[in-house]
Amino acid sequence: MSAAGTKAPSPAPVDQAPEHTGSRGATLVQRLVVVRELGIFAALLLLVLVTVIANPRFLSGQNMRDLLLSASILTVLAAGQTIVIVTRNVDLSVGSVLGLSAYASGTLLANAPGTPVIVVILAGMVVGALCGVLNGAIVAIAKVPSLVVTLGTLYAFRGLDSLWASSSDRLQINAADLPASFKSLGGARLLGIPVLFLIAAAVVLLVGFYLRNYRSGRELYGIGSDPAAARLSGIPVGRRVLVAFAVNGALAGLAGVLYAARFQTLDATAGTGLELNVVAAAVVGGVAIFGGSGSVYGAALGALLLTTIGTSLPQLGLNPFWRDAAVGALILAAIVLDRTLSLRLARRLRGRNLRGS
Amino acid sequence: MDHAPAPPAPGRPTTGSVVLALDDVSKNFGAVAALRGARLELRTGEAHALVGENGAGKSTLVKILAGVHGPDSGRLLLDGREVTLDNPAAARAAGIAVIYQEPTLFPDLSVAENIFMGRQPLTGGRRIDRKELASRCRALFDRLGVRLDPDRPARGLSIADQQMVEIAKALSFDARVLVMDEPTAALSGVEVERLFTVARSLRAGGAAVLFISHRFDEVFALCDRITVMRDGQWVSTDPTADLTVDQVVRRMVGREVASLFPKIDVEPGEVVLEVRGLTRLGVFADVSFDVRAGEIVALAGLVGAGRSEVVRAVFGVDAYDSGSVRVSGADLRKGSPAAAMAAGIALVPEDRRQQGLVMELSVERNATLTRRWKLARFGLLSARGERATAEEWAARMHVKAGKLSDPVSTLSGGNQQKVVLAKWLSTDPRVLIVDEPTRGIDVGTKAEVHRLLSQLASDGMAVVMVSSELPEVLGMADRVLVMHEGRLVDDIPRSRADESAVMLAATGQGGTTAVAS
Amino acid sequence: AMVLTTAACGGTTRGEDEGSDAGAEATASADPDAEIPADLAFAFLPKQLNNPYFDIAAEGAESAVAEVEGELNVTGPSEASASSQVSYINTLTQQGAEVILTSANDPNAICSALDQARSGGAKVVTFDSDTDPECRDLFISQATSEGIAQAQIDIMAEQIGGSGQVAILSATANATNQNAWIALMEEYAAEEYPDMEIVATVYGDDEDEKSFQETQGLLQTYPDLKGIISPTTVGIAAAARYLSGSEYKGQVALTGLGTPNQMREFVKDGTVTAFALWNPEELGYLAAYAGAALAAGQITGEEGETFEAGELGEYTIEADGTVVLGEPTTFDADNIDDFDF
Amino acid sequence: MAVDTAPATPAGQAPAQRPQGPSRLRLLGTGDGVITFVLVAFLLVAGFTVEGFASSRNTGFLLLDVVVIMLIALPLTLVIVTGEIDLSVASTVGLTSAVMGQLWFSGLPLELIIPICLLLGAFLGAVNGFLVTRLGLPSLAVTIGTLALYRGLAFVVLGDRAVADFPRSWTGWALSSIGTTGIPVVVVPLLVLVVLTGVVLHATPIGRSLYAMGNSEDAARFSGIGVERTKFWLFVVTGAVAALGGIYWTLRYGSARADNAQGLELQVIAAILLGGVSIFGGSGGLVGVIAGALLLGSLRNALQLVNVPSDVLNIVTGVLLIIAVVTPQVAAAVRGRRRPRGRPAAP
Ligand SMILES: Nc1ncnc2c1ncn2[C@@H]1O[C@H](COP(=O)(O)OP(=O)(O)OP(=O)(O)O)[C@@H](O)[C@H]1O
Ligand SMILES: Nc1ncnc2c1ncn2[C@@H]1O[C@H](COP(=O)(O)OP(=O)(O)OP(=O)(O)O)[C@@H](O)[C@H]1O
Ligand SMILES: [Mg+2]
Ligand SMILES: [Mg+2]
Repeated sequence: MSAAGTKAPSPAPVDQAPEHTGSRGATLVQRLVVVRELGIFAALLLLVLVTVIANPRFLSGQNMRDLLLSASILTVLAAGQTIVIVTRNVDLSVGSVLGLSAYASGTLLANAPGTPVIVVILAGMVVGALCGVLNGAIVAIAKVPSLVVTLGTLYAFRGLDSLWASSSDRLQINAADLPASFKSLGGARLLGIPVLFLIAAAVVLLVGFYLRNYRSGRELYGIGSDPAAARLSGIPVGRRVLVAFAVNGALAGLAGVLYAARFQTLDATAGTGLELNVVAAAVVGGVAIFGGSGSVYGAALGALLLTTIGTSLPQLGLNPFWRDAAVGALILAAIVLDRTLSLRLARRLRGRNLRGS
Repeated sequence: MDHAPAPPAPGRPTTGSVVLALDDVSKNFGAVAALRGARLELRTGEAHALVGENGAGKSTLVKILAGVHGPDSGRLLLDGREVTLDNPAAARAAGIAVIYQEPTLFPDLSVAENIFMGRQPLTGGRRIDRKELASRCRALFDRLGVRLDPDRPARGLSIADQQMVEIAKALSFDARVLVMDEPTAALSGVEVERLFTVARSLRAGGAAVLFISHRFDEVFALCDRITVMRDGQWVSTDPTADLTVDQVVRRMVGREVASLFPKIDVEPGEVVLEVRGLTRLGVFADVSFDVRAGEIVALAGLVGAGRSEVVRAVFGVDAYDSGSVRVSGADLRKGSPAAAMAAGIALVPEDRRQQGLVMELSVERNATLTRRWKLARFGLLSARGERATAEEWAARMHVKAGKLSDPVSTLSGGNQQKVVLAKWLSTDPRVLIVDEPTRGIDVGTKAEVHRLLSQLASDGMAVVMVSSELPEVLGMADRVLVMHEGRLVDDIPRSRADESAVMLAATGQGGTTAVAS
Repeated sequence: AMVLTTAACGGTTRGEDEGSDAGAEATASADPDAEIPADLAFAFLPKQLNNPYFDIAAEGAESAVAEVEGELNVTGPSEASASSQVSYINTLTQQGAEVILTSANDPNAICSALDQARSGGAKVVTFDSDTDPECRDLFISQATSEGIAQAQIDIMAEQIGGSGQVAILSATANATNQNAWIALMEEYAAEEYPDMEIVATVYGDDEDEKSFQETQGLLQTYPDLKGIISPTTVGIAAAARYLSGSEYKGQVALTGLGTPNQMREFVKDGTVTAFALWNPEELGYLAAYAGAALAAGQITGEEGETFEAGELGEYTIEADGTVVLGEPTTFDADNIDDFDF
Repeated sequence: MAVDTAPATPAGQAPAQRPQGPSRLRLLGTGDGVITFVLVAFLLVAGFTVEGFASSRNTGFLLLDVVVIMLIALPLTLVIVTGEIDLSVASTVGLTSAVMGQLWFSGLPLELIIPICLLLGAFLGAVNGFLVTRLGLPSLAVTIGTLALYRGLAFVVLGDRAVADFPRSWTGWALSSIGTTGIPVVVVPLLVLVVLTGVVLHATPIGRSLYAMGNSEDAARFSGIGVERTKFWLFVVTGAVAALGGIYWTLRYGSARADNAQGLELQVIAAILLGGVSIFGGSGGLVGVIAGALLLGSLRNALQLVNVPSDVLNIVTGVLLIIAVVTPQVAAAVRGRRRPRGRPAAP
């Protein structure tokens, strides 16, 4: 017991703590977050610019309105998806939930044409929230990967939807079955801006504000950043994840009602295959697929960008066959850009840890 | 988190009332009995040490206090009343703050948010008050003497800084009971001193501090009483003043421990490892040194000096920008651990959970991972061959494990470290690099590791040892290389190596001796 | 002797077709007076289940099957893909269906599966969308392709005065029917209305949203566009909805193929003046009768044979084993309320 | 699973019993064991109750439907075991099919087209691999991008056309069966690939390193495993095998189209996950995957035979997938709750 027996000397004091610089980090980090969203915004502007040069009518009021209208449903879905992705989960069932909610609200209106619009919206959101709660409960209680669970409910909700449609007397609900008051919502404008888009924008602002400024919102980021640490920090992980899924479901339900108002032809296929677009919008918008970072504003910009591509390609005179390819290339470009930026940030943070070399 | 300055302590309150007590607590993980009738009693205004070998159940006990695990049997008493802590939030509400053995930070969130997660200061509208958040964070850091930007993300913090953030978090609770599970393992001298100052002021303010460490100097310097645990059971609780290190160690181990630093003197042979002008921009620069067969070379320095980065670059896990590495005269391809292994280098990394082991895989798979190609016949592996090799090495390293087919995550920290060593020694390396080989390891195991290193060197292996523990460096090394801020600043032979020489160089005040070439 | 020659011909054209005995049925001779056996097992396999258009066709098939006292099994995939259709055809083969009424998602991909069904004794009647003529016994065409193409061009020409830019909004890029019609439309327009210019063909993939966006794109890209022809029910409905809510309503003409129920609203509000379609119910009805006649041996699928199709009367088989339902109906404000499908 | 139900066991006996209890439970608890058991049970039940299910012709139909799914599942299982994912496989099938059609249309012989297509597939996989391993991007995001890109390129190549005049000798082979067994000929090469993949995954150093990477990439790297290189080549192989799937798909349906196999990726992934492979990597086995693919295929087949509508089929598929991941968790929870009760207080 020689060395341990003699009390080991306490570590010699050193005159200074390791150096860390102060506020430059803050501006750098904030700048990066802004840059991320600015990057997408710049891409969007560039695309619009190119399209306008090729076809000046792109900027016409009608076209802009159409563009915003087209983007609004995807935007609502992307906002909801962001809440879920931030917690290191994903919800692939949103397309099916949208379909279910759209068909439900169509059925409600066809059977009770007098229902006020707000009640229809609430009903759609309730349907969506129920689906979301089911997803969230399985994920949170059984602690199983959400990718698998929602892949399962993607099939199951769609199956329910078409089972419902085929067993009811209305396989397809058409514009003629819907009351005028509801249909007018699809084209309605406020100050020249489509109401559907205003709804989507309100959703984005609300969600964005919540995620940034409320404790439970920040906890969602914490959960996604490190689930084990979240549990040790006393965050009610299961409950938060459940709520995230429920809110996302409710927003998908809302998107379903908007879909009904806009397309007015509702059958069991509404929203099929939408899930990848939604995830793509979020990813393009800088929401990290493994949780913990990204903002709903970015996701909304992503949705707008994807929609703009969809509408501007034909106007650029490009073969419509190029559309999917362009969307794919864009997604890749966005994640590469995002990666490059965050690498640069990491390098600078590391560089500032160590001085002198 | 307005911390009222601690009232001046009127002397040491040695007999405060009991705030928190564990009584006859047991906890099983599957077939492993982590705790069997453990006991603990914390009083107000005391700093209480919990010591025990690796796997004695210290961390498990902490997690029961923290509400992470529920005990299978036994009672938890808070102010004399029995309570059940179902989750970490409940423990926190009861005034128990915990610094876990492994950092639990959110890499994507800012440092300030990490500290105040779930307790961020609010404005009237229940919104987070960001300004207040940053200023409280800064106040905490001032108290700890840390200079960190509250708004930077936790990602990329060094282990030491991560630990400081954890400490700040625990402090911010203003808790009645502060539990620290090996908080100093990654800290350097100054930081440890600061932590102790804070802990003492908390104690003076009437809080109870539970301190877990494998470093006896710290335990004796800080704590009023010491509880010893062995094999999940309570052994003894006594005032520090009545104990010597020897006694504690004997109680922990239940047997005599051989000399801690059994250095065997060896005549160094050929140069095996040559590092020349190794530079990684922003991390380390112009690092050159040689290691001979039979030599133990220690790489010393303050935490964050870049030692780990150097050995990682040598082993090829990290890239480097310029310089070269030669093994037995042959150039080593850069950036390829496989090439390094083929050349006979082995690296026992500093973070065993992240880097050393695949936690979900079994002990045997981990132990044979580095030898998977050698064990294969015609490209195929046989389960029996793997098992036999694993058994042999587990026996040689005295690994304490339930079954070799259990996940290595079920082993205690020290036994995990032995598996890492086994995994690398089984490759029969010419150069063994060990990064913090005894971090978080109990005395008994530590001595075993040291004897092993010494033995290996005397058998002709070249050993590079990165260590933050001065006694270990001085006791084991033939030569001490000292790094400061990414540069190699000194090369001290065993004859001249003493504490002050190493510390002076490490803090950048030593003479910048030209280093071996 | 006639019969033998047919068989031989079948043999030579399928020179490479080893093992498949699908042609064997052709050896049976037609007996126009044969009774339709009771309890025939019919299977109705649309491109996709839960599609309103095919749902109506299924209703037609149902009444025909009831009239011949058979049994009808409506089955099919939930997505319109050839591969899942193959899987359903295989199931029908295994179940021993005697008459298969199907609309192909791909003219070739389901061929081998149909061959196998036929070698198991089933009669295959395609309707709406044909396969390779070799793989089925009969095809029930909703109208001649020429008829469909000409009707749409004529309606459009009437509305825009025979000149100006016109665009086409189609279904998927692979849709057999639409592609055939579009080719014929372009040909016919070039001949009859030289001042009418077909400037673009875009694809809405038979998805409402995509069709909607494509309409919007067309109007942006071609400011002078006078009209849109959408030869698909999904497309025309989406385009009508877009137009009715935009400043182009009444400015840009829209026609194509649509169902009265979907289009009623837009005919009434003036977005659409006229459009065309056959009656899908009659299409399903005729297909079922044709299948029954094949199974009974009244016909073998040769050109010139005739059969009785219940209340629709007598039909004659034309070249390539095709039976044409009739000319498409044109719907406008005057007659649209007489139809409910 | 009724083990450890007797808490009253005398203390002395318990240890003797314990080792076998958990291990038997574990066998049933792993995805492999459960899913294989379920498959066998289902085949037996369906064989006796569903008319026309247990015939050689139906076996052929069933196998033909799952051949491509199983084929692509092989390399994709390895990819998922390493903790990555490739969603672009079905688009690779589509693009290969389109290119194959275009080349055939322009007059090249199939003997030349097939190697070109395989190379193309390998290249498409290499693009994924490059983006994931060199640029360090998350594979989920990357392959959502290439899912759209490759499918889009397929349409760019072949547009709205379908090329269908492939020689009967080739398309006939794709459908022919071994003698009168009803078992398709292609099952033989597939079986070879299954065995090969199984051996690689479970009995070679490469397989070991895949599991290590899937659990902890860092630890694997520190153990001298070339993580990036291995993953890169896995993506390449996945691309090439998907291309093989595309070639087979085109021949089997005799039709090259840009939209071939759209949505197939979800079916393949469903089969893999049903087979007990963790989506997070590091666990699962090939036996389970094969059983999962067969279970999905035969379930659909049997339900179709009894005229269950496709809506219900979708619901069943979805629910099955969820049950497959939830069951082991529930089993573990039940096990965890039982053990302490069954244990003696102190040895
Ligand atoms: N989650 C778990 N699952 C299974 N076994 C566990 C778990 N956590 C701890 N153990 C086991 O419980 C025993 C006590 O471990 P614990 O971590 O409490 O030891 P410790 O005293 O903190 O050791 P160290 O000083 O190495 O940190 C060990 O045998 C360990 O393997
Ligand atoms: N993952 C990382 N990201 C950013 N910076 C890092 C990272 N790891 C280490 N660093 C920084 O690199 C420098 C060198 O760290 P390194 O770990 O090599 O130091 P060390 O001397 O080995 O200390 P330790 O005793 O902690 O191992 C430090 O400033 C550290 O903060
Ligand atoms: Mg511990
Ligand atoms: Mg280090």
